[in-house]
Amino acid sequence: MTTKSLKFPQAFPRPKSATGIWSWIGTVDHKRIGTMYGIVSFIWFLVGGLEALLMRAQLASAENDLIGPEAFNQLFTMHGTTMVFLVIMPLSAAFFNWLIPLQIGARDVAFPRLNALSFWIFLFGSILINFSWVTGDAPNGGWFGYAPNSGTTFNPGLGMTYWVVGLNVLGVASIAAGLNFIVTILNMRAPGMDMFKIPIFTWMTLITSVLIVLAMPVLAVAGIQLMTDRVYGTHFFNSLGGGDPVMWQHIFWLFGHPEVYILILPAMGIVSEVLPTFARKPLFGYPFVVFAGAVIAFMGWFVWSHHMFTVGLGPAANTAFSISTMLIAVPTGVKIFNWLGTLWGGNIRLNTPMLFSISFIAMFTIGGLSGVMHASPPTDAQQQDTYFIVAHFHYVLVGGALLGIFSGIYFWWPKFTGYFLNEKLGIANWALMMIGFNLQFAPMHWLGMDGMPRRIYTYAENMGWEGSNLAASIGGLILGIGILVFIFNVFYSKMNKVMAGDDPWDGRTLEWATSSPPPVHDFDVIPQVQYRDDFWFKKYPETISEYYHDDHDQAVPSGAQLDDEVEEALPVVSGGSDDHGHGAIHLPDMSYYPFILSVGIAILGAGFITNTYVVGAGVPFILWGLLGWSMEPVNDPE
Amino acid sequence: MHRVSKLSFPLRPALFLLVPMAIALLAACTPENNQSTFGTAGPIAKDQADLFNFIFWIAAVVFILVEGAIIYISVRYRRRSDSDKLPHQTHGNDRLEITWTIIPVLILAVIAVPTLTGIWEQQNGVPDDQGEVLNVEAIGHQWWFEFRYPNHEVVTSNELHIPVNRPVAFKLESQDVIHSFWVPKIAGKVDMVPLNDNYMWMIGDEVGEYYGQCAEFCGIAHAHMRFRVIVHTEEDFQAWITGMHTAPDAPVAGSPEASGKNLFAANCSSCHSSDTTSPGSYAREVTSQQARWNGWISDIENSGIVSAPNLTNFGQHTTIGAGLKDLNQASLEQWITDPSSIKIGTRMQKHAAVYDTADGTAKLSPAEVSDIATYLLSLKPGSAPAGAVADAGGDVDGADVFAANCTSCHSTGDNTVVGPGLAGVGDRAGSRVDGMDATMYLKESLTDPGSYIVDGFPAVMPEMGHLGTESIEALVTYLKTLK
Amino acid sequence: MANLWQKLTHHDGNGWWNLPHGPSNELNPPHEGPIGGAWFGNLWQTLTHGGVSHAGAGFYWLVGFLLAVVTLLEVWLFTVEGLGGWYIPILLILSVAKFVGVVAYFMHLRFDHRMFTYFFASAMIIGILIFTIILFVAEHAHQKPLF
Amino acid sequence: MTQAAATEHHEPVENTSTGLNSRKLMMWAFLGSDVMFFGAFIATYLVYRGKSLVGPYPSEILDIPLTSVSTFVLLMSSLAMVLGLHYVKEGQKNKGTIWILVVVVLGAIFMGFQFYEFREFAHEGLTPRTNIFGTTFFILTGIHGAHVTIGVAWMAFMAYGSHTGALRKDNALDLEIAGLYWHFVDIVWIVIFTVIYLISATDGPPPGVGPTILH
Repeated sequence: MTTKSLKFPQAFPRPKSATGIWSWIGTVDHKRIGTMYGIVSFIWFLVGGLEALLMRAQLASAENDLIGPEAFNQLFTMHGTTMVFLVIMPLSAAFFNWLIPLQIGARDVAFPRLNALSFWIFLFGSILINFSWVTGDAPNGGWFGYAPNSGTTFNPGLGMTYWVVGLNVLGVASIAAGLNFIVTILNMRAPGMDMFKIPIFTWMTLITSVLIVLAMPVLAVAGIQLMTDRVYGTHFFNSLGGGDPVMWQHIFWLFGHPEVYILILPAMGIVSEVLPTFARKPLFGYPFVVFAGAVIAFMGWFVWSHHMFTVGLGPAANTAFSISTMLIAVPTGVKIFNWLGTLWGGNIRLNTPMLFSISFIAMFTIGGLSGVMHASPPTDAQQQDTYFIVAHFHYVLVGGALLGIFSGIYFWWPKFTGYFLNEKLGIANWALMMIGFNLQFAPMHWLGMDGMPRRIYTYAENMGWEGSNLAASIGGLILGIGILVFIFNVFYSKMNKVMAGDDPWDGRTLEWATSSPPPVHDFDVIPQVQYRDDFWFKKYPETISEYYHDDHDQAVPSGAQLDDEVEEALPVVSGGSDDHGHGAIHLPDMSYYPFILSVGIAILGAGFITNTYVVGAGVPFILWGLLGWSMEPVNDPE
Repeated sequence: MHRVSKLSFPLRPALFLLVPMAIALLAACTPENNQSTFGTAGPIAKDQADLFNFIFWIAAVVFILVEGAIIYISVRYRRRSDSDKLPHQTHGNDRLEITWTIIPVLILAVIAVPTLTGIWEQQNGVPDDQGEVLNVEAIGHQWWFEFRYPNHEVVTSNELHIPVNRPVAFKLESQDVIHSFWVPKIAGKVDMVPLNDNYMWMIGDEVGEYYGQCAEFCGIAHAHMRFRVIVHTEEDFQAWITGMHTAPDAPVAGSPEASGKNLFAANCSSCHSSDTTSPGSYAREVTSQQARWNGWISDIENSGIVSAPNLTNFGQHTTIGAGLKDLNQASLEQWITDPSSIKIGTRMQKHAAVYDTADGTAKLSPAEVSDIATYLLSLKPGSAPAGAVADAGGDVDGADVFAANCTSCHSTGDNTVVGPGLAGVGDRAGSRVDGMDATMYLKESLTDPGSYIVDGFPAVMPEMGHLGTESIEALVTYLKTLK
Repeated sequence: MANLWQKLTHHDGNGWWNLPHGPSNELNPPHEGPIGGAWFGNLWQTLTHGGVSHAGAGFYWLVGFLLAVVTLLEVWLFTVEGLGGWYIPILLILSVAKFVGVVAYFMHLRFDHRMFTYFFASAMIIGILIFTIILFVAEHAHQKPLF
Repeated sequence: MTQAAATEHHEPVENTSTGLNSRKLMMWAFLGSDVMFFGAFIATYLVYRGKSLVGPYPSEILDIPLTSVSTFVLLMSSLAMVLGLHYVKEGQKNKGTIWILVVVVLGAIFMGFQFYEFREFAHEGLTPRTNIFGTTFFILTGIHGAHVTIGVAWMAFMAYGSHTGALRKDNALDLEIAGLYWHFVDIVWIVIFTVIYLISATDGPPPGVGPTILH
């Protein structure tokens, strides 16, 4: 069949080479994109960590004048922004990229070029925000950007413009990635893998992606409004022109609270993979963990005003949001108990990933409990905007999300690279991180209860805060050393390779079924899935009946349907990527257009910071990218 | 199949978790700390601390159970020897799931009850049975607090005086950015949000001096935006109110105080009022503060004026720089010379003409600084009865009237403060309106300023009729002499 | 109850929230269509040649005509005096009708796979809930003036 | 069939886990995302409705008859869109091309109306900086206008494709996806027309606006 299609003149030949810089710029391989996400966001992690250490150095003693207030404000603004948008979200995205196709038995994501676009936009957006350091005008209005302090009246520099434009650019990347993973997970599953057979990490990715897709537009709106306020003098949040600063808080936290779950759910997914593997038991209560995740994601939309208990919304609103906030602790608790149930009676191997995952549960529990304390508005009146809150969310985001991510790094490193990370260094890394982390953030609890507000660059000598602050600063240093040990471990393990084999941990999910590192096409043969944790049950068929029969409610899913509720046998769905039949493996060809399009978007963004003509300069790149992309076939005819 | 690496693990991870915890618990919270939320001095803070303790102990039990379970399970079920034995492959247990869904709900219900009572007790107005309520308007400025007592017509800054065991109702306002009003030992914080006036109430039940601090990030000097709350006995409080209506004694001619007074009038008084003692002066200060704000906001970069703390009876204060340092001659001189050596980012240093120097220090000799400091420290309630200064009889000097009432907004030179500079006003006045000579025009402008606002200036000038005919006459005479 | 429980938690439960398996051209059962009940479904069944998405140009003209009529009605209502408090609710109902008309028929949701409806409806539901709460909170959530 | 054709031009029944086309699924998910986007803007408008401190107020400036016409135009473009898709799916190339062109033209007319309206408002003294009504009105309708512009460009591209024969019966899904976007832009306008124009058209100054804050 010959078909006519539109052709766009190519400025460059389509990239073909498998090595060299151009192979990375043109890549559409989810594994390479995942690697790039990981490396870039780890670099930002070091930057954000350095910012934190500078702040800790400043706060180590009373009346310290190491860093002035302006620099301090820039540091905490960029530390928060960096860690949330440039570290934890993209580090999670690195895992999404690497693992989702592998876990669902696909050869790539649903939209490989869109995936590349997400990464490039993320890269340029992150550079855009951090470029403000070079100009010396870094954002200084807090990662929450409260109006009117973030408006031009009180913040005339360019810093917050960088911030708001950068966030909008990053938002585009996040939404594109979120859409991609939703479709990938729904549409690219291996044959036989229905939704209740997909790995729990994939489930959490799906839920996170839904949250990203629905929450990031709200941030985009807040961002656009603040940006027009700053750049064009509109009045959205300008109290002098009738705009209401509280409205910014509503819109920002309306995004901000789902964002919290965007940060933590992927880590929960990682932990839910690591615990069963190292306990050599299936995840306890799989449907409940999934359901709890979904309930958290839904309820997460209705709790935003707990960030605003002291704003003066009145007793009725505070009551309502207090109750909804407390309720969200229930599904979170369900998850923790299910993890404990998973460990119970297991044959637990305490390797590094497992240590990180167990620590995750322990630390996240602390963060959760302190969270319940300020779910109560009367106690929150004392805790809001104090170091108690700082302690709380670092227990959730460092003790939670980051430990989960490190667990995932140690767990999947053999799969990514083919060799182990050194175990002894790993344990040293873990131990230093745990000691440093707790020494840093536990004292912040009573700093907060002793009345130390957040975001102050110095404090007086007579406040009784010096000891705890010093401890926290030392803890920060130890935590930093722990991270250095990790970096050392990466290089050490690379030079002294201990090869891992395809399935080093006796894994449960499909990614362990392929080689380490996986071939470009992921799977030589797309697996046929029959069970949840299919790979495990194929390895240990004798355990199938144990898992599926030890409760009278449960039925073996294979073969004839034993479930009376299902009216007819499900049609066998055929699998994975766009390849038809079992013949040749076709992967999408490489493409430059995502890169070109993202350059255009970056220039467009920079235009809002500099001047309008630059916005115009971005448009040709965007058109070039879009038109070229839409007329470029996924595969060139052979 | 390739099996797991044979790494052994000698350390029990639990210990690593416990060591920092133990260190942490050793250093318990210290109620005597200045801003501790535990050593409370008022019923609201006490209720909040009690509720915290209640939740804390419930959380502690949950904490011990969960962390204990983690440690127990990790130790009890960890792999011994190299056995790769497969444990029972259980899939879950519905009854357990229901149990650990319902138990947290019940625990949270137990927490919710005192939480909700707390919300409605603390946030729904002052209970009727608490005694006579003192009303205070607290206004957050970048980066200091203004306190107004509308019922007593008293205005002060950075040091809030309240009577013991009497409820104080606050109206919390802000014109610039969001601040948060927080006295940890007496009550939890409530934000001061522009356009959204908030209300809170508190009772101080112990006489003493308490620390307060802005808790919402508000810009460069956020860390230095502090204040003090002084809880008096009822008698002391009434005495303080009376004192705030008593003007200081006039300085002896030729004394450092007298020199300081003149320097203050020349360099400081367009922004700082220091004479809000007489009847009517409260309303004037409220208007002036608004005028200063309008002046600043209409030209932020070049404004020569900005909202500033009221310094009435400043000698009574105990701190300077919004609760930063003890007030004494030395600290005050340091403050006047170079505010940023104590507090970076003050609006005063940015906008006041006297700081318009290369290094930002004041254009004053050390002696002059010392005189101003001496003068300010001498501002304490004097021997004269309240309100006696206004019309002291005899000849009224127009220059004095001008210094006391007009310098907040008008300079005698060409520069604009809020209103126009008045150099040569005597010459201009006669030609402004047909059929009105200079005297008549000036008089009209003073008693009914709305009629003759000069183009391009905000309509904020208050009516000056309250000064009395004699003072107005003297003022007009004085104005006509300005060249 | 037990059934629902099983649907929610079963390993391979084909519960109501489990995502659909079938190919896209599988019809929604008329009585289960996302919009309208049985009578509504049956009525449109007749009008749309049995509920297939290739409903025919005439059908689209009909829907387009009805949408135009509703728009005219809205503009006419604007000129009518004396609706008082009814004005806004009536307009909201009419615009919801237009909204549903476009989404259900022009965008084919009525005839398409239910998954698309789930996608769009879940966003609509969350959006409407939270933005209604925001409107309510912005309007009414203030502290009681003490003086 | 070549591989390119297999991947680019989708068969009616998709070889995916759900049996649904991935791009169409993504378009619906994107529309869900856009619901939140416009929802937040519309909510902002409603929160700020009637809070302008200075004029011009909606009652002084909104031109309902004019906007009714442009609303009607956009609504009819949706009809044209669905007809275009219908004919493309039927393989009637010329009819399809014409109806897609009608969409482009009607979309452009709508943009013209909006441009005219913005210019009129600016002449009468309402800009995004004037007051909170101007701010919320211009940014909301401007963002919608940007969506329309993208849609018009997309449709023009589709019309060109249909004309050259690149858009055919077998890849009508490309047009269907573009159409979903176009219809969505239309339903957003349905809400905007009701909320901003019809409901707010009588809004005057709010009670108790003082002159002291803005000058």
